[in-house]
Amino acid sequence: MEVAYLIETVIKVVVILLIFSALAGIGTYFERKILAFMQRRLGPMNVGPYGLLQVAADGIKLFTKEDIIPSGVVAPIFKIAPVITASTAFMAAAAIPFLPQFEIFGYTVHPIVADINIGILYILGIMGVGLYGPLLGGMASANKFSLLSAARGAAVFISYEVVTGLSILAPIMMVGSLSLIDFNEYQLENGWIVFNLYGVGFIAFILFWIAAFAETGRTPFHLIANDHEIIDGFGTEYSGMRWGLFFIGEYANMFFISFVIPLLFLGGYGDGSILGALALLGKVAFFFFFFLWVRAAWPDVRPDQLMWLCWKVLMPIAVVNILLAAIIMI
Amino acid sequence: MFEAIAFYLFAFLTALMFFITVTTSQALHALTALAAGMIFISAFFFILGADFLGAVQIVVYSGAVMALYAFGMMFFDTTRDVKEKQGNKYIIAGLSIVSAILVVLIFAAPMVTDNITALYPMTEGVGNTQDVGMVLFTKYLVPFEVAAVMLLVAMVAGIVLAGKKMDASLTEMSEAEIEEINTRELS
Amino acid sequence: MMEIGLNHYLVLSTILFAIGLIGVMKRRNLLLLFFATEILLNSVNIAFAAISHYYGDLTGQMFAFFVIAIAASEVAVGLGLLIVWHKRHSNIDLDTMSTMKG
Amino acid sequence: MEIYLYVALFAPLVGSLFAALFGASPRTKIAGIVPSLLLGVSFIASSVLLKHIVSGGDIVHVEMMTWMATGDLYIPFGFVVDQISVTMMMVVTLVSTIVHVYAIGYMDHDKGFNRFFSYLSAFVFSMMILVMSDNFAGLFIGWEGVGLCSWLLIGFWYHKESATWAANEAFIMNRIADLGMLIGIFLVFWNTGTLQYDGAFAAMQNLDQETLTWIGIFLFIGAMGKSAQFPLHTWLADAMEGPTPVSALIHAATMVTAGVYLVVRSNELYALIPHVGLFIASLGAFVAIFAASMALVNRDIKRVIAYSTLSQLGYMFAAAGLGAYWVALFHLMAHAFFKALLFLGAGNVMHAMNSELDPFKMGGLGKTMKVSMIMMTLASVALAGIFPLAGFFSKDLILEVAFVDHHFIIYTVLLLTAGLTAFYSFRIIALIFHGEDRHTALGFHPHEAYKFMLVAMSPLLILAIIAGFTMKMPYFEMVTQLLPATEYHVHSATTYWIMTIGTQLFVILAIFFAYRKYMSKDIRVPDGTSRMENNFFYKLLINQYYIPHFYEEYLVKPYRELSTIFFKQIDQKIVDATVDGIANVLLATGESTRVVQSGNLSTMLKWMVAGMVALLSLAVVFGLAVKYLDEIQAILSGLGV
Repeated sequence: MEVAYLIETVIKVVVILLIFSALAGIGTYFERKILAFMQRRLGPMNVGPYGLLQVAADGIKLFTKEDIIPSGVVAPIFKIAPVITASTAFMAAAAIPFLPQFEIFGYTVHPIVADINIGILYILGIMGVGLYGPLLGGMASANKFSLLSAARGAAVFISYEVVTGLSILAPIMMVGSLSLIDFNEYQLENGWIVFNLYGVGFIAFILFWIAAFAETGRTPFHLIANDHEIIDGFGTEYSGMRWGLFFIGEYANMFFISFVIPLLFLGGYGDGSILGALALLGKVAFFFFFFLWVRAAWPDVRPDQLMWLCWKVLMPIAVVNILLAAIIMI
Repeated sequence: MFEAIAFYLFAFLTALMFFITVTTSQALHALTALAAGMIFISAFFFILGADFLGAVQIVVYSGAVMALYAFGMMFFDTTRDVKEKQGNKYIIAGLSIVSAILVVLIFAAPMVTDNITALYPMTEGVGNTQDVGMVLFTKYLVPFEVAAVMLLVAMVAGIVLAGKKMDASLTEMSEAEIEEINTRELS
Repeated sequence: MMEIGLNHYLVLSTILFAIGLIGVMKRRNLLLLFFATEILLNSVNIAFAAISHYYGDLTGQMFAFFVIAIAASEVAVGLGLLIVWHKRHSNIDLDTMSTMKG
Repeated sequence: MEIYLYVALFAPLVGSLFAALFGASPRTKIAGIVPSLLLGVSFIASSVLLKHIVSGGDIVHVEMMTWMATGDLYIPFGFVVDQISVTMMMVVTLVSTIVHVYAIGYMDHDKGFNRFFSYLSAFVFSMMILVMSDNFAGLFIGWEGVGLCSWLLIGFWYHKESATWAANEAFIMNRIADLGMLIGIFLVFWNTGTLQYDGAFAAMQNLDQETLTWIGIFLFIGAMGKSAQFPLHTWLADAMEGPTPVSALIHAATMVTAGVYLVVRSNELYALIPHVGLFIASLGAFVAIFAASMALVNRDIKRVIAYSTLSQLGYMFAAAGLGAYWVALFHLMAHAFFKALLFLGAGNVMHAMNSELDPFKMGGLGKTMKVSMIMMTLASVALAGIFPLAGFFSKDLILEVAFVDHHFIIYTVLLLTAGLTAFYSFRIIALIFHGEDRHTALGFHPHEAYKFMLVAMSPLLILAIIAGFTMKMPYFEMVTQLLPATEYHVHSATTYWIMTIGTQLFVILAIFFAYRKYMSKDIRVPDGTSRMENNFFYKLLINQYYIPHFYEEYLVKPYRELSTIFFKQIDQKIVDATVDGIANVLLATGESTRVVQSGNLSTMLKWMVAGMVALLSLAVVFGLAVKYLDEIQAILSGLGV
């Protein structure tokens, strides 16, 4: 039993790693294509049919490019930083139930690496640790822009972690558990959390969604690596595969957040049937698409606007929301 | 088996990280090592079944405390070498080790005499989070609220200290200088 | 050897505490001194959690929570003070703080 | 009725606090007017209570709140308005209202105007507590309160050395007496278990004679201090350093009569111990003639009136001591009116003469100060006891009491004193208002006081005239519901008429003698050269029988020398040396260890860890010692320890 459990876990880990690495690559393709369509361009089209092999070409380029360690950096930290980003992104995946459990060859598979009973807290914590990638990368680089990016990153992450934490408190109070599987069960019985509790769930959902943009560092909150201000921020001095790891981490994060949002608020995989699994994938696809859509549609905000939004708008709303939830539940 | 392996692995890693933290002359190394050590410590908490404490350890220490320290480092421009005068190493090490051993002796003393009884025993069949919640909001409600107030006070203090005008000492200034500051503030 | 008991954790906690004390006494840079105090707090937390586990009593965990809370407030106030000091004296070296001289 | 009680009690306090609000600000009329109005309110409330009591209403007794409750001791803030206290309340509120109004004019130019009214109203409040309290503890609070206010007011012009000296003298002498009073109160509580008047006096009926005697003596010692009886009398004359309204209110009409009030209030006690009563009466008679004799030659009008007050207090004590409590209280009331009037008149004179007090330097002031002259003359007539003014009724009654009780020595002494009283009263009247105009030569320009001051004094004048024949019988009927209703009548009508007319003739003779002697045109300002001034008796009297001198020489000086010895030998050489030694040791230790405080935090941290190691080692050692206690003891016993 224990050996089987071990093997299963290893297999799951490997599968998740592979799938999401690949997804990160394909994600870039989708992003370019979708942005291109929205901007009346063609996007990648030369490598392979519809430019599909562009992903592979990019991968080869990244892997084979020379790994430059500039002088003046703090070498060990400089080397570790991208790994942190990538690995935390995948570590967060350990507590996410990607699909309902299913049977294969008479063996029940739980598509979750570890069903720990503090799943949400764990995800939040790991997302918090994800901050160290940009932070250490920026501080270790011998570059003022990188340092600025690190400072911005730290500020944004700390601030929006508050909003994230507060916004999911109300759903946690409804469910009474920190496990994502329990969330799914609850929503199966009581309907989606978005529509629960006279709009409290909806407000929490919106807040979490907004915070998700900041947590992943996507437009319109793309200021820790804002091209027109601070070049590539913490990534300025990186090249080759190290830069690629940052890249994979960012896209993996986007996918995980896209999983977490429906799991938390939109009913997850439902009753566990094939239909439910497909529905979950559909929701994930929508949220991933939404990230790209927003990038095409909206400009970036200034850092001060971002902090203003966090501390003076979102956080008060989140606190009031929690109070409302508590009052209504009483 | 797993538990022993995990314990020794993490014990080694934690000790190593903390050792780096206190000995390295690279401030960034110290920061990274400390953050890593904090995360490794949370591993002990998970091993010990204190899941919630472990999560809190990661969220608070790694997510907030260390990030603040990182801010401080950027602010004070101490991301590289730190020049420090060195004292007598033997005294330092000797004192620390002796005191540590004494602390262990004192910790161990009640266990030798078996004087400890579980005041708030863990409930069977309930997750650690629930368990913690029960005790925290019943038996330890007052300390919890006091801690909350303390955090609030600390927050206000931090804001005020790091805020404007705190670099100037009003007590050391002349009246004219204070007046000048006030007029500048108004205009 | 393979059975991990309370004493293992206490010894670990002691080792970490000693490391922290070394840091406290050795460091002259205030920021790094703060790091050392964090180590002290964490080492004690391990002992608390271990005792809590082996005696089946939640009090130890509660104490660990409060220690974390104290650490958080300490950072807020301590960093604020450091910033003030740095603004005035442009350094955070412990040896320059000698106005308490008797 | 309770509301009136509270109003009467607390209106002065409100006034005091109101005036105190302006304590630090410059002189404002409002600080004088409001307390005066509030005192008027208090007076009206007292009048309502009086009417209530006179018309046969119940005694008003309230318990405001618990003050002390520990073990067996239960003392409430209780207040009672009965026949005795309502009399005192009327006297206090009436005289103080008038004095307040008068003081608005009198203190017109004083810098401490606001402060003065704060003190004065506070005094009235304390006095009200004193008279209204239903237990000894409350009485003692009021007792100390009036003492404090008296101290504040005597020393009101604190920049004058003599004023502060007089204030301290009064305060210290009163403390000595208050110790006696306190012992008396302790004895009361010790023996009766309560401090409430009714409970205590009821319990006293069962106590043995000796205990009661001690209680009576100690309580009377308190009364002696407050009422300035011999040998604690010297402070009263010196207290005239205070502003004149203060003298009128405190040192004539109210506070000094507190002793009499105490004796009257404790009549049930003193009725049980007649020998103490006789002692009181004898002392009273002695003080009466003793003080009157000193007043004969004094050259300070306020002191003369002060001695006269002393003398009259002696009369009151004589009456009270003989068991004629209602007579004592009646004389107290009548005396309050005309003595306050006399003082206020003296105040007018002082005002006119720029605070000059020597009557020899005045003369002929009657021309410019007609109203004051009439008032003071009438007050003096009342004091002298001429029919039909107030003094006649009360004072004559005291003489009758002494006569009827067959205490003929006391009677003779008091009769003589009556003559002396008439003489010295008209001596100063003659010197001030009649005879040659001596002040113009000395550069004074006297003027009459403000109109409203005179108007304010007029109620006193009216009362001084009519208090006797209109009030005596209603008063008697009212007050004897509580006090022993002994009627004092000389049985033989012939004797009565001979006594009365004889007394009157004696007094009138004394008045004429005074006028004849002091209105002559060739009277000069005494400069110590005349034959009379070198007379032995004159010297004895002007030096107050050398009693202050005696105190100074045989009490103060030895005490001072003793203190000096103690200061030099014990305080400096032993106590100071010890304290300094300790301080020096600490200082030396600090100096030698200050190197540790290098100001370097890192070093401090190391020291901290070293200290922690030491403490932890101690903890471990002790822990081990406790754990292996048995083994250690076995080893020690093996070693033969």
